[in-house]
Amino acid sequence: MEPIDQDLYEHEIDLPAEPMLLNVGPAHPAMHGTVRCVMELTGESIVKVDVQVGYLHRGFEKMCERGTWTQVYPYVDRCNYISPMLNNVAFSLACEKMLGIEVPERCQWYRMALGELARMSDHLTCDGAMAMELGAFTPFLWMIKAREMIWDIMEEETGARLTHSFGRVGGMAFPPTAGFKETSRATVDQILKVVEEVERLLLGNRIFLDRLEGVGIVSPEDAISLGWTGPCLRASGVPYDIRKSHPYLKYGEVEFDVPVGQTGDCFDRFMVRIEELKQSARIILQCLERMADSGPVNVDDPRVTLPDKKDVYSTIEGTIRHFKIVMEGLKIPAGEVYSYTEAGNGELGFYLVSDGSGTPYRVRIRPPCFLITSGLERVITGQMIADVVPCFGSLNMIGGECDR
Amino acid sequence: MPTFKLDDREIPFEPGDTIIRAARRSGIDIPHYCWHPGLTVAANCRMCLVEILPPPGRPALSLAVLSYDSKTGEYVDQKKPKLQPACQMAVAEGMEVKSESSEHVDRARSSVQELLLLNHPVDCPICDQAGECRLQDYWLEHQHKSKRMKDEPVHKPKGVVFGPTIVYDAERCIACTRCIRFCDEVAKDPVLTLRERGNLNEIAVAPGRQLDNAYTLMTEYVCPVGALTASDFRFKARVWFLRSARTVCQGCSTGCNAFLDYDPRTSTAYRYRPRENMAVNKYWMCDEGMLDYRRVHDGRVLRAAIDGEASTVGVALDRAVKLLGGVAPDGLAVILSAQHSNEDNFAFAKVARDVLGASKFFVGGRPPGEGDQVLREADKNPNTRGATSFAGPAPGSMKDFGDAIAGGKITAVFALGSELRELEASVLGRLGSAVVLATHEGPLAERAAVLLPTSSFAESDGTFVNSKGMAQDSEQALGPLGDSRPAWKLAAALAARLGRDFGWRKLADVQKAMGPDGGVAAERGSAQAGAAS
Amino acid sequence: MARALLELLKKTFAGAVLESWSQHGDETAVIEPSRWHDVAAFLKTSSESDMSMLTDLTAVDFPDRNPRFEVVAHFYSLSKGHRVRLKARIGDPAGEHVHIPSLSDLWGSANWLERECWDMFGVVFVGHPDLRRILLYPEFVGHPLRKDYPADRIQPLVEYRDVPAIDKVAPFHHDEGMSFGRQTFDHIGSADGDDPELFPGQKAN
Amino acid sequence: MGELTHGSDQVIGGGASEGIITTRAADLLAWAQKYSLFMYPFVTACCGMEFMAMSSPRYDFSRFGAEAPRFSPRQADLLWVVGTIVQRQAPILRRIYEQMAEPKWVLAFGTCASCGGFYDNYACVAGIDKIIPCDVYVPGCPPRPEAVLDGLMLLMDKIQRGDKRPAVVKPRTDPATDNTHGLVQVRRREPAA
Repeated sequence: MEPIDQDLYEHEIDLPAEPMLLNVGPAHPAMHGTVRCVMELTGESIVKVDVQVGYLHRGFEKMCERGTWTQVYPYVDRCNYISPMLNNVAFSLACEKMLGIEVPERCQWYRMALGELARMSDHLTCDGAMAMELGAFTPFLWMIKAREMIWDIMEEETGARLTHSFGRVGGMAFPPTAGFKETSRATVDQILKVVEEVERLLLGNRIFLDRLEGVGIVSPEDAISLGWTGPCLRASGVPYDIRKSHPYLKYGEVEFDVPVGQTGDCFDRFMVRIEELKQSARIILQCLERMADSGPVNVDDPRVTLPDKKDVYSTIEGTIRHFKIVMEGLKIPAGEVYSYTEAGNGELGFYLVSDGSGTPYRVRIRPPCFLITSGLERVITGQMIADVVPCFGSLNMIGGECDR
Repeated sequence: MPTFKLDDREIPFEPGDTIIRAARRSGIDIPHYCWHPGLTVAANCRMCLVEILPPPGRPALSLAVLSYDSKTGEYVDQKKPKLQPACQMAVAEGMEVKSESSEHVDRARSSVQELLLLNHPVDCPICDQAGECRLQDYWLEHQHKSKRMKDEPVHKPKGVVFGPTIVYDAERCIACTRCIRFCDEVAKDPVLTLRERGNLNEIAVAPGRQLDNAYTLMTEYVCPVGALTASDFRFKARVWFLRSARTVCQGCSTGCNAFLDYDPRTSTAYRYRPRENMAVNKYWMCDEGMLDYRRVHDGRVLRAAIDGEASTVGVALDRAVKLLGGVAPDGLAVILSAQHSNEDNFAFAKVARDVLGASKFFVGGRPPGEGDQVLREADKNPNTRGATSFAGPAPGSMKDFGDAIAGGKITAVFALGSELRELEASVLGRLGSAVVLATHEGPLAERAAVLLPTSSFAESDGTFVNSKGMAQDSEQALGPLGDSRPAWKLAAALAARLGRDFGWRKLADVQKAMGPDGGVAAERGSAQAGAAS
Repeated sequence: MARALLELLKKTFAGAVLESWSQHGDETAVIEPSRWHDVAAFLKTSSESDMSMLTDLTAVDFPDRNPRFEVVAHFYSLSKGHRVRLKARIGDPAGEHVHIPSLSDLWGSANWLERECWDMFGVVFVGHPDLRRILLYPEFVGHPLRKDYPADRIQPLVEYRDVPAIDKVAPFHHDEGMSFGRQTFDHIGSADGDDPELFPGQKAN
Repeated sequence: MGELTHGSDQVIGGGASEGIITTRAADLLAWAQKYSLFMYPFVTACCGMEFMAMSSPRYDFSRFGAEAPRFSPRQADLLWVVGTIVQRQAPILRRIYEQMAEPKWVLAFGTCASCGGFYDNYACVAGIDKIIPCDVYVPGCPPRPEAVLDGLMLLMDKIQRGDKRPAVVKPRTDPATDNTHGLVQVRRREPAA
């Protein structure tokens, strides 16, 4: 169905209109508090946009150069604060790639399960917020309710609801809890129910569809040239998912599909996320199936992982090992690496440079959001003011990740 | 130059070199405890064992060993090559040595390490050596296995006081005998020895003696583990919080090269460590020098003063200008300081000569003390030669200065530093107006009409000329303490207020004014950086 | 696969590829800065490489090297599925003359990435449409990710109130628990520098 | 300072049994104010996620009459500063604070807003009170919703008491081991005489 507001642009008939400057954000509810758009309008349609980010630049990369490698985790946690676990895993993988070690199978399944849960919370939040900004408040409340269930699991596993610095180089901070599998299975079912409800609530809704369909279309060429990845790229019809094309952890061994959009409009971006929720659920169930109930979670490498506390207190070897890792920080051999994983918004890359000491020399975070937001200008130019909200919402801009 | 192969790498060596020494010269560190480049070879720690391939056509030296097969639970006969200590084995042309690349060597080192840690106490959290301890480093590099012994470790005396400066912990000791050899060979005071046998042996002081020669702290320095600790540094700081600056010891005119370890958070100096320089101090320093770092903080002048009343530097400078502006040049005595760097003395002397027109120059400094044949000089000033070279053709001695004052020829004194060498302070009794730029308290500082705080060697870069006439650079460690400024800067400010601005704002400006040779006829000391092992 | 790519680069740009190596499965080629744009364009257009995506572009600061900065770009080919890392070494130890051609005409993503690189490191991308600060505000002086920029030197836009002391911060030293990485050059106050008390109304040059 | 006094001493609507309400106008006003806080959520960072959770049904802070968000500072009287404030954001925050009409209160949501947290660097403001006065600090990175509710109740209590001094939400101690709240006393066995 062709949306009505698409068949006529005001600037096609020349009205005697002076171009007018409209400033949206950063302290604007639709801009998530951290982006500023200066738009030049004729009538209601946008002629020129200047998108300004950086209202949440917290100097992560500088701070990472001051601590040990392990002390980087809190920062990557707060980088993408909707799916911190994915960042934790990504950074761990980067360091392990540099050290040339591989974590035990159990840990890999565990990381996948937690990561996919985090991805679900990411997509839930994004779609929920998007719906809310379009005036549908109920789906938002339901999806946040679903997200709370995920956060309960996270809290059970890691001790923190949101920013759990749970990853470690060479493993995880703790092994899975006893009830992890049951709770996760139960939760996944409930979340899928919520998703169904939301679909029933929204997908028949004329207003909702009219505001999304055909709005903010991005061609595959544009998306690729802009360096878009993740749901936004897939919504434009490019089936690029790192979990499929460059499988890491155990993603090569699980079954899941990569949802792809057709037109690349806001609706596709919305639906791709909805679909990925279901795929993540599939992956999680498989992970829980394959994950062993016992066995080591951390690699036993004295350079990397801490010894048992009882060894630390009773034997000199344990004390030295603990001391070396805690006081001097674990040493990563000099060199550089670019490691990439599929995070909530797409390719999350870590470009690490080490000089062999216990302190990172350079930690470059390649944020998917940053490049996606850079496309916002191209997306909303030529649209109406009212379309800015769904377009921006559908990009899922995470301030912390975009500005770091 | 002849070469030999170490892990398939060609290493040049000089005739008579041992493997470890040749390797060290080309920057390869073969793990070792008991060997020290400045001491004789003991070869008792067995950490530096290497595998030496037999010459072509000759059978390998091999040992028959029983090795335990964990699968069958049987002991099986095996042959393994006889390893040689790299610290004792002389190198021969074309010799092939395997160190890192031989699994036998790996196993040997791992076993040695395990043996040494067998009875080691769990002390890292309370040990001053932690962070710079060989046991820790080599565990990570060569053993990295956890403890197998389930038995109670042997207990030995802890906290044994060896002397005024050294405390000994027998449980941490690995009996490498470095300290014993040091006392015999370098300090020439064989007061330490090893007693008991096996896992009971420990270092002991000769009966009726205590470890109190002039080089006791070196025993702590050569100790590769935390067995010997200096009572001065004990429990003061954690070494991983410290930073090091390459400085020159201020204790005497030998000018030993030293690392000054300081804490950047609190800008506090904590200790000296000797810095290897074969031309000056080899690997060593004396106790006096090692403890001289305290003068960075002790007895410092940190505030300006006018007639004993505390004041600000700006006001004091104006007052100094008033005083010095009025004096007749021939009534003005200028005292340079053998405690300050060339830059300071140069700037100070230049201001005195060109701006104040002074002609009477003297060189002050700390009174002479005890010297010996090893390192210590009687002249306890780091820069006597440098300062003297700036004091003009015929600098007067301190005695002349005393006479001149007694003769009333001197109406005003413009002094850098506050010490008068052997001259006793009483002669200053009827001294007119004195402007003193001082780092430490002292006779001149007490009697100064205007006292300006100068920063110590640790607070700015500088060059010092030792008794051999070598000019050596010293790095800045801390920022200027209190209100103090580098002396060259105060001198420059003084000149500027007297209407003659030399434009010295950075140390580089002063050094430019000093000319390429640094203003002194002295050969540049080539300081090899890097701590002695 | 990407090894072959390195060979191809070396073949095509004989003089321009200064070094090339593979580590941890990443292929790296160090490019002569003047040919930066040519090589990138070749990577994009040639059928063997077909680098459709500029995934990342950043820089690394080595204060004691000359040239001082390394500009690092990562490319990815959707069709071939291979990646390559290009490097160029530019800039003198003083942090001046940091110039390199812009890639913004080849990939849209280069636009913001290069703006960020300029903002953080002061790398000038010649031919960039608008090289403004992106993460920091225009009033900001200096480039924070350079090693010689003290991590905690702030440049506030609004002047601070004087805050009544209330017990909300644990009594830690501000550097407590941080390792004193040699990266922080700001731990000693220099003996040089301007000193208004000694030289009133003058600034050190 | 910072502790939640259990119930304030003013009696609102006392003596209603006689059919008359006796109180002081100020108290009545404060009582009205504390139950109708119109809030301006200044959401920038991670804490915003917890803020969503706060407003969502599970920890629903509309129970305290504080749910109505007003995205115009002129209509708001409680400014939630949720998340890190960086130097670039600072002028905007202050502008918004200045635009709010008296009476107005500020609640610092999370460690970053309270003291800057672990962003001790060139980009961040070490606590919003460097820029604007702040009434209640809620530490935590991010704080649990319970802590935030605690902070909200603390603020309401301060409004009622007309107390303008800044306050910090102190960590709640386990009632079983703590007797200062007079909640639960674990009985310890008497030592044998």
